[in-house]
Order: sequence, then C-alpha cells, then structure tokens
Amino acid sequence: MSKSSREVLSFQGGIHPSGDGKQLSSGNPIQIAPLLDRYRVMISQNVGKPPKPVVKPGDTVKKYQLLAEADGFVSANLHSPTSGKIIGIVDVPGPMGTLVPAIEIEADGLDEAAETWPPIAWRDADPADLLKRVGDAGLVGMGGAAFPTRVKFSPPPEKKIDTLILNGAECEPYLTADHRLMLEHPEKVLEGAAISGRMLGVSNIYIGVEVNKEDAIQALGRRASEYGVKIATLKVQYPQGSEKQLIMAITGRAVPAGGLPMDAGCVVQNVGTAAAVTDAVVSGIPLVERVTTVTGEVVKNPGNWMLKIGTPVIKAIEFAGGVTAEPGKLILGGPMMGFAQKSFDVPVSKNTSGILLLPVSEALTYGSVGCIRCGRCLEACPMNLMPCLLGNAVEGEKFDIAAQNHVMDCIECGSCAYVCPAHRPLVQHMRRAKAEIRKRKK
Amino acid sequence: METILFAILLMAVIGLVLGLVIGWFAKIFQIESDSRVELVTELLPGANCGGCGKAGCSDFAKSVVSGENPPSKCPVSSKEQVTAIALALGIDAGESFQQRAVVCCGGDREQTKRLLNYNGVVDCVSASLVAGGPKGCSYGCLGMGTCARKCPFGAIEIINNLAVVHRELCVGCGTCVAACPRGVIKLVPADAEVHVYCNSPAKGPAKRQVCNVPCLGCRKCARAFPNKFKVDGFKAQVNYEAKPLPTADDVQAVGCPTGCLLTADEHLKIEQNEPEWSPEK
Amino acid sequence: MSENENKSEVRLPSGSELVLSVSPHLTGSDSVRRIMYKVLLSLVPAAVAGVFFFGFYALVVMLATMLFCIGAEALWCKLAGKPVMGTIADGSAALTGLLLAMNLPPGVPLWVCLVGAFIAIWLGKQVFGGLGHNPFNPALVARVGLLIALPAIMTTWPAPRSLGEPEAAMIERNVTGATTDATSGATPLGEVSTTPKILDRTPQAEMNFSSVDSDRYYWRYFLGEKGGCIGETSVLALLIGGIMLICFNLINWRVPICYIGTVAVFTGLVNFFFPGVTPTPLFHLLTGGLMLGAFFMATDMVTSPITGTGCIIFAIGCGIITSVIRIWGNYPEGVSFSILFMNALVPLIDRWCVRQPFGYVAKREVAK
Amino acid sequence: MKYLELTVGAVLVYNFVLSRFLGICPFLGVSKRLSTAMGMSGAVIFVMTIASFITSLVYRYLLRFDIDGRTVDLGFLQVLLFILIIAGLVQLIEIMLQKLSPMLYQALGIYLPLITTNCAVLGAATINANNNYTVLEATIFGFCSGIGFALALLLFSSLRERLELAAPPQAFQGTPIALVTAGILAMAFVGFSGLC
Repeated sequence: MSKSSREVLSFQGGIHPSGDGKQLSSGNPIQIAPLLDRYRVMISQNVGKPPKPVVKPGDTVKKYQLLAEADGFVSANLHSPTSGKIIGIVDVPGPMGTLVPAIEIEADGLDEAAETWPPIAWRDADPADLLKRVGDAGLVGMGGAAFPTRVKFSPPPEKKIDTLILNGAECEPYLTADHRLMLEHPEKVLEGAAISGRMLGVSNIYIGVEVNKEDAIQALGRRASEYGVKIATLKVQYPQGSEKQLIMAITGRAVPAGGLPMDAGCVVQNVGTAAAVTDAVVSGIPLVERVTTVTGEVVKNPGNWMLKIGTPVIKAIEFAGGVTAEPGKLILGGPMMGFAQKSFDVPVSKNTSGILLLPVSEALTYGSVGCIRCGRCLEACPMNLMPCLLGNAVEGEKFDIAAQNHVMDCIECGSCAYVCPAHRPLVQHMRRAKAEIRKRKK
Repeated sequence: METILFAILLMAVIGLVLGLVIGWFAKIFQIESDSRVELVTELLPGANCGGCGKAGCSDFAKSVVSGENPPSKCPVSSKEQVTAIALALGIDAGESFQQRAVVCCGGDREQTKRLLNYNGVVDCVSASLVAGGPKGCSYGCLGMGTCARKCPFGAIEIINNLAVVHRELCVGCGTCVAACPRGVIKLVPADAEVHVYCNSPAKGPAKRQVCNVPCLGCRKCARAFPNKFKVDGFKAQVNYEAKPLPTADDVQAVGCPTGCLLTADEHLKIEQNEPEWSPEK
Repeated sequence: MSENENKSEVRLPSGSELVLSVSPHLTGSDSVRRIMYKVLLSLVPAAVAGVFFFGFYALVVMLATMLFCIGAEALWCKLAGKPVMGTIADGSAALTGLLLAMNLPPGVPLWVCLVGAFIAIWLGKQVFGGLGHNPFNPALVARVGLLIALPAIMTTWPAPRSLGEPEAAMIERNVTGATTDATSGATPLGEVSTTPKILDRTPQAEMNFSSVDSDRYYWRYFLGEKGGCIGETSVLALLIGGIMLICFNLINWRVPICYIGTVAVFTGLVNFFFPGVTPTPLFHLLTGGLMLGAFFMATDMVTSPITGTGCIIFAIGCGIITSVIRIWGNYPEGVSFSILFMNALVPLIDRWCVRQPFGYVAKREVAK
Repeated sequence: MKYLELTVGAVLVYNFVLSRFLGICPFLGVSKRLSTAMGMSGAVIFVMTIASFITSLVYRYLLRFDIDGRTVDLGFLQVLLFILIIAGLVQLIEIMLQKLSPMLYQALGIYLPLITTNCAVLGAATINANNNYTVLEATIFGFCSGIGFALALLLFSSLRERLELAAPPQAFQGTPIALVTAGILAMAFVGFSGLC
C-alpha cells in the first residue's frame, strides 16, 4: 500500500482548473497582522453546539484567556485573541449570511498573554492527556469544516484506525495558506502529525501534498523521517483535498457511501490543524490565530497573513493594501467551495482559510441555459454521480428522482458546475435537493 | 335454421365456459374490499394536498373509515362536504376548524432592501441556501414563488416580489407552510382578519436598516388591546385565540407606526395597487 | 456597515452590491455557444467537399437551410416570448440547419429546405422546450420527415463532379446497365438496394455488385465522387471533421469507432456467410451517410446517452440497425432511421447505465 | 424462416402501435410511468397471446365445420365471439391483478378493462383470421404483436418520463408533446419497412 515517494497519486474524476491564481500569493511569506483596536469573535466557530460564553461585559481579558466554554461533546472552547475589555455580545454578519452572536473585545493594545499551559513531552505522554489538551485549546478542523479535533481524534473503539493522513493538498485555486505554512514551519506540521499519530495510536502517517508545491515537499522531506511521517505526492487535480478522494489517492481505500474516513480506517487532518496541535501541546497556547490567504486579482498586495480570529474581513483586506479595482464578489474560503458574502464585516474564524476578492468581470458565472447532456459533469464528478441528471430532477422539483440517484452522496465540490458549458448552478441544485430530502425525512 | 341453432349453441357453450372459469378465478383471487373507502374518497376534494397529514385523499379516506381521523381533519373540505362524509358513514363529523395561510411579511420590492446581484436559481429554497438569500432581511419573504408553485389551489400570488395569499382561494392545507424555507407563512383561523406583517425577531434598529415596514416591537398595539396582541421579543403578534379577534377598527385605533399591522384585505390592496406604499404617506 | 471607508484609492463597494452566488465561483472557459461553433467549424471540410462535388447550388442549399432554421427559431422565440437573440446566438439553430442541409440531396428545391427547417426547429426541438430537451436529433427528424413525405424529391440525386476519368460515369449506370439522364443518377447504395430479402433468398436473386462495388471505385468514394446527400459525399472531408471534433474534445471517439466498426463487422459477416446478398464491408463504410452519421449525428450530445458505456451501446445499436436496413430494408440507407430509433432508446439506455457512485462497492463489501 | 419473418414483422415492421396505429388508447393512457407501462405491457402480451391462441382455435375449428357433408359457416359470429373471449380473458387478468398487485391495478385504472375493447387485441385476432394463420402461427403472431406493443410502450413511456423534466411551452405540455413524440417514433419505425 505504501508508495514510493515520487509516485504521483490521484483519484477518479475531478478537474484541472486553469490559471489557479496561486502565483499571486504563494511567494509571499506569512506576515503577522498588526493589532486592531476591536475584535468580534463569533461564538459559534465549530460544527456542533456553540460554546457557552464565560465572560461578562466589562470584564478584562488577556490573550489566550477562555471566552466561551465547550458545551457538550461536539463543541469547542473559544479563547481571546488579544488582551482588552469585553464590550458585550453583538450580532455580526456570519459567513453563512445570517446574523450571528459574537463577543466584541476592545483591545488594550498590549496584547498581553495569559499564562500558558505547561508543555507536554508528547513522545511519552498518555494519549488521553494529549486529547484533553487539544480539547482545551479549542482546536477545530482548519481546512473548512471546523469539526472539533478532539472529537475527530476520539473514534469509537470499534473503528480500527490504522492511518493518519495530513491534508496538505490545498487543491483550491488561489489559496496558499497551507503551502506557506508547510514551507515556513515544516517541523511544526510534522511534529503536529506525530503528536496526532500518538493520540490515535497510529504509526502510519502520511502527508499528502500536490506536486505544484515542490518547495514545501522539499522542506517537509528534509525532516519527515525524524517524525516518522511519509510524504505522498499528489497530482494537481481538484478536489484532491477532499477527504474521500485523498484517502483513495493515498491508500487506495474507498470510504463507503454515507460513511466517514474512519470507516476506511483513516483519519484526515488539515496541516494547519496539525500545526495548531503542536502549538497546543508543545507551546501550550490555544487556537486564537491562523494563517489566511488574502488574495484575488483586484487585491493590491495579495499574501498570507497570520490573522487573529475576530478580525473583520475588511481589515484583512486593508492589511493587503486594499483593492486596485472594484471587486464583484467576496468569498470566504477558496473559489471552488467557499461562500460568497454580502458584507465586509464578517469576522475571520478558526476555519477561514482564505479571503478572496473576484473582479466584477468574473463575478457573474451562472447562466440560464438548459442542460445539453454533454456528460462532462459525469467525467468530472469525483463521487461518480450524474450531476446533470440530478440538476434536471431538481429543476423539475422531482426530489425522489434525485434521492434515487444518490444526491446525498454529493460532496458539493463544484467540479460539475466548473466544467458545465451551460454554466448551470448545479451545486445550488444539489444543496436544494439535500435540503428538501432532509426535510421530507423528518 | 341449423346455422342459427349452432350459433346459439356455440355462444352459449363459450359463454358458459368463460363464466365458469371467471367464477372459479374470482373465488381463488378473492379480496375483501371496503366500498366505504371508495365512497369517502369520492366525497373528498381529491387535491391530494396532504394537509391532513396523510399521503393523499384515498389514504385519508382509509383513516376516516377506520375511525383514526374524523372527517373534519380534512382542511380543504367545506363544512357541508364534511357533513356529507359524516352522514355517509354515520359517524360524528368532528370539530371543524378552518384555517387560512398568511404570509407574515410586508417587505415587497419597494419596502425591503434587496441585494441586487443574486446569480442563481430563482427559487426560495435554493436562494436561501446562498448566504441566507438575497434579501436584506434574513427572515422575510424571498418572493421567488416556491410557495406559489407548490400551492395546489393557486391561492398564492407573487406581487412586487412578495407572496400574497388570496384568502378566497386558500383552504388552509399548509402545503405552503412546509414549502417556505423562511417559515414566513403561518396558518391562522379562517376568520382572523388582522395580522402582523412582519416575521423578523431581530432588534428594531437592525430591522429598520433593511426594511421600511418592520414591526419595531413598540408595544403600541399590545397597550391598546392587551388581550388581542402580544409582543414577543421585538415582534408583535396577533393573539389568534382571542375572542373576539381584532378587527379593522382596532387597526385604526392602534395606529401602527410602521404600518405592519394590517387587515388581510388592506394588505392585498396595497400590494396590488400601491407598490410604493409606505406608512408615512 | 460604516466601516466600509477604505484607505486605498479604490473604494470597496457596499456589501449589498456584491454578487451572491453558490460555489464554485470559478468556471471553465467552455460554453454551449463555443461548442456549437466548434461543431460548425468541424463541418466546414465536408461542406466544402459538398460544394466542390455538387456545385454552387449546394452552397445555396446549405446557406438557405441555415437561414431558414435561424428564422424558424427566431419566429418561435418571438411567439413564445423567449429572448430571441440569446437563443439564436448559441448557434444551435445554425448547426441544425447545416446538418439538415448536409442530409439533403444537392438538387433539392429551396421550399423543401424551408419545410425541413420548420420541422427541425419547431417539431424537432422547440415543442420539447428548446435546446437540451429534445429527445430526437432535430436535423434527423426533419430529414426523415421529408424523406417519408417527399420520397421523389428526396431521392433525386444529381451526379457529382467527375474526378476526370471516363469510368466515373459509372455512377450514372444502374444495375441493369442502362444509362440514365446525366443530371440524375443513384447513390451507390441505391444501386444495390434492390437486393432480395434474405428470408426467401433464391439463387437467381444473387446479385453481382461489380457495377458499383469494386476496388476501382473505393478511392473515388473515399474522396467523394459519389451520388448522395450534400454532406455525406466525401469520406475524407468527414474524417477530417471527425478528427477535429475529437481534438476539440467534443465527442467520445469510441462512438464513431463502435458505430462504423459494428457496420463493418455486421456487413462483413453477412457478406461472408451469404455471399451475394450485400457488397463488401468497405463499400458500406465508404458509401451513404455512415461517416456523417457516425461522426456528427450519433454523437449529438443532447440526443445520445450521457454515460460513456451508454454511448457505446447506442453506437452499436445504430450500427446493427443501419446494416439491417441497408441489407434487407426497403430504404437503401438506414443511418437516419437507425439513429432516430436509437434516440428513442436513449432514456432506457441511460437507465441501464446508471453509474455506481463512489464508495458503494466498499459499502457492500463491508456489509458482507 | 417463416416464423422469423412473422416475428420481425409483428415486432418491428408492422408494429401494432407505430405502424398499424392500433391500441393508441392505452399507448397514450398508461405511458406516463415506465413501471405502469411495464405492467400494461405484460397484461397485453398475456391477453394477446392467449386471445390469439383461443380465437384461432375457435376460428379454425368452431366457426366453420362440416356436418354430414354440409358446411356450416358461422363466420358472421367472428367479431362477436372474439370480443366475448377477449372480454373474458381481460376479466381474468383484472381479478388476478387486483389480488396480486393492487398498486399496478390502481395505476392501470380504467385502461385495464379497456383492453377488452382494445383494437390491438381484437386486431390481432382478426389479422390471424384474415391471414388464415395456423394455431401455432397465430399464437406466435399474437405473442410477437404483444412484444411489439410492449416495445413501443416501453420506448414511449421512457421518453415521456424524460420529457417530464423538459420544459415545453404550456400549450404543448402533457398529451400534445406525447403525440408529437409518438409521431416521431412512428417515423423512426418507417425505416424498418421492407424487412419482411
């Protein structure tokens, strides 16, 4: 099952977006963002139950101090990104377009850190201690889904996990945050991988990187053996970084439909999360900042920033020098799976991997032409579905046909909509079908 | 003569044989059917709207015959129709409770801020999945007509980007309530005339920013008629259990500052005739 | 919202002016319009060949049919209240027109083109809801409709330009050897179509196809010197067009190969086991509308199956039916009929070829 | 060879629906769903085969026979008898279906008893009689005609299911578009002419 390091691995289907925009920011080292006078930290930054706030208006907090406490198993702690005064809980526009509660902090400008946790000598530590630390630090999946890491690393005992895969594919066009992280802090990523392996009791650890990040592969490769991590080079193909496709490419195993990676004996973790694991375990600091790519053709100085959570998007754009032309679309995340925003006041959260501004000329992508049954979406679909048929079924509001044709297995990667010559909003159709089918099941 | 004899004989024999075979088959494949189910099905409206909670009219008929549901559970049938079913089965008609749908939003094209550049499917469910929908208010009617398309009775019309219920056509089956991704549509007693045309639980100033006709939660109505209106957070609601229900005169007396408290007829008239209506004018 | 002031020269728009759409926010460069124009481009070699062999009037027919189709589409859109320009600009009407013209005899009167255009666009496409919804290839619907309704006009074949050798006149001879009017002849397939039915074949019925089926003629058939429809004359030009289509990544190369291969194998088998019933496979490949059908008609995206496997089944079905009609049917040529028939089978083929989504095999294994 | 000719003729060349234009009523009526169409096809194949068999028996041995050297010709009873027999058969099917597959019974609705007066079944019986087919030929013909009907119905219903997702102009929705489709389908079948 293990492949030689230079074999380029991949999966069935997928697309090769042309002009992936990574060159805009891939050469720019990670910069530390200047301190702002105000942060709005969204309370719900994880999948599952939002944490319970433990601070009151008027409280003074220090950097790394707990703001909200995990409420239940699938939940995550939230810490203050800086020192200052709590103003209160305010409504901010969330990344999904609705107003969401956030804790507003007025920074005192000192950025004074609270006492950090003691480092853990992880090589001999009890996995349970490591897990607890990861939970305390409020780690969530930083690739996009924001699933609490502690939960991910506590698989039910009947699932035998034998492989840990670090996702460094970063297949989304434009995004370079993971790339820079791997290039600049390879030891952090590798150490995080090893710690994660220790937590899971797994020694078979891969880190999958697309071949277009040659320098990162080199950087990781120099130290990989120290940490017992194998590097899998992956073909540049979208969605290489999707869990199921990544597992397929590296191990050749297929995650059963409707299943999770652990059903194939794997756990997949983003490289950013791995670095955060190292921070939590070795440095004893919680997750309060992350590397985010601020990019786009209209951004003056595209680059990668270490942003504190709660930074408004507009400030991040200002760090990058503002815009050179009027943007037509603001996207949080990558262009393939990110979410279009209707406000520049959205705060950065633990899973904001990118802030992308598209020019007006590229903002309108969808048309109203019907399907011409060219079948390209069938070739592109990494899940082997029939997107055109599903789209037609949804347009005719025949959701039972969509359900029969496995719309629930769609991973919404957008490959079908990318290749569609009729420019149909297929992902929107899929989401609607899923929403309607879920509603019906209730 | 002979020919006729043979002809009669032949027909008779074949008829007899076929008759015997059919009779024999009928015995083997006998099934018990309840003719009452068919009778009730015929008396039902046949719209298969699912308002009763069953899969369709024949399914409902079965449940009526078996005594699981009273005939009045059908929201679509008029009182006379329900009585007819009850008479046919010789059972009690059950308490009739007629409902009507009302779209609790007055935010039409002119009143509520819309986001100009929505690029996608014209359907409320689809649109609500993109950044919460292309409307400034994330609780109001999206006006893309999913409810109007689904209504089996054609009772909902989209006017000025706002769904409006024609009360004379609505039977209260609740199909639209299930279809609406925003939960703007509510089922109310059929004789309720006055409604609060706002669905947003957000704070007053936030609503003001995006809409000209929100309920600001000023409590004016609740102060004037404490038993007829109640204020829940930042949104007033009609107390539909009040007897008597509020009337057009009450609306006059309250003098709602934003004009989101209206009678259904008035609301329909505003949307049909005065697209640029606002309370100030 | 008040924080939208910006230090840079270019102001950020307010959030409500941003475009909202679902992911993905990138899109490939190909569009329906481009696809249609690429197919049109691929048809140019065959069109040029048609004009070369049948003269200027062939060009008139092609242009007129395209124009009529565009007109029919515009008229429909106007009547139906659809955007006229947007629909015409996608090029599908022009493509249908050109394909239809290529399926018409070179000497066809222009009113036939007009009727054909309306059949194609109105009955073949727009009544079903327009591009993408039509289950049958519009050009073929029109061609078959015309063939059934106007058999005389649709089977009058002007002789092609001779490539110089006197023997080329063979096209104008029918099987009995009598020469016909120099301006009207028969297609090679037409010549052999008076063959007997296999079902009650008698020795007398065995035919000698040498008047049309001989090594001497293959080259000419290949280059295009044969009677027939405007577009099907030159196998060479059609092959060039087909290769263009494959290079443009517009068709699955397996479809034409399977179609042509099936015809070759089927006619080859019949030729081998029942000698004298039908000419050699090579003859079948080089004559009639097989190349046009295999490269341009059977590969039509809208009316062929969506899955790759489905397309291959479709192509093989077309091949078998084409051969059967050619060998035993009343009509000398079966390409149009066979594709039309297989078009009707497409929904069923799509049903049979449902793909197994990712992870389903594994699920079954786990269940074991 | 004769039987092959009979088969090809009944299924393709002289397809009952698309070439002889018989049995249009169920063809349009039950073709909205592929599953119901399959059920209907099965019922028609069954009725046609049995009806052809029995009617040809009756036609050959009961309608014309010699008695004491004289010929008794009951040919005038042909249509009457055929309908009687078909009606009886359909009744049998109906009773069976109601028990065995109530869903299909519901879906077929009125079209099931209508097979009784379905011109396709009566047509098959009459064609058998007119062509003076032997009992075996008649049975094969009946069966193959049923297959031809089933083929047409399956093609048509799958097309209609696809058309359900199409967006024809309002005036053409439903039956009009189905008729256009049926017409084009019939054109495709013209291509088979001359095969036998």
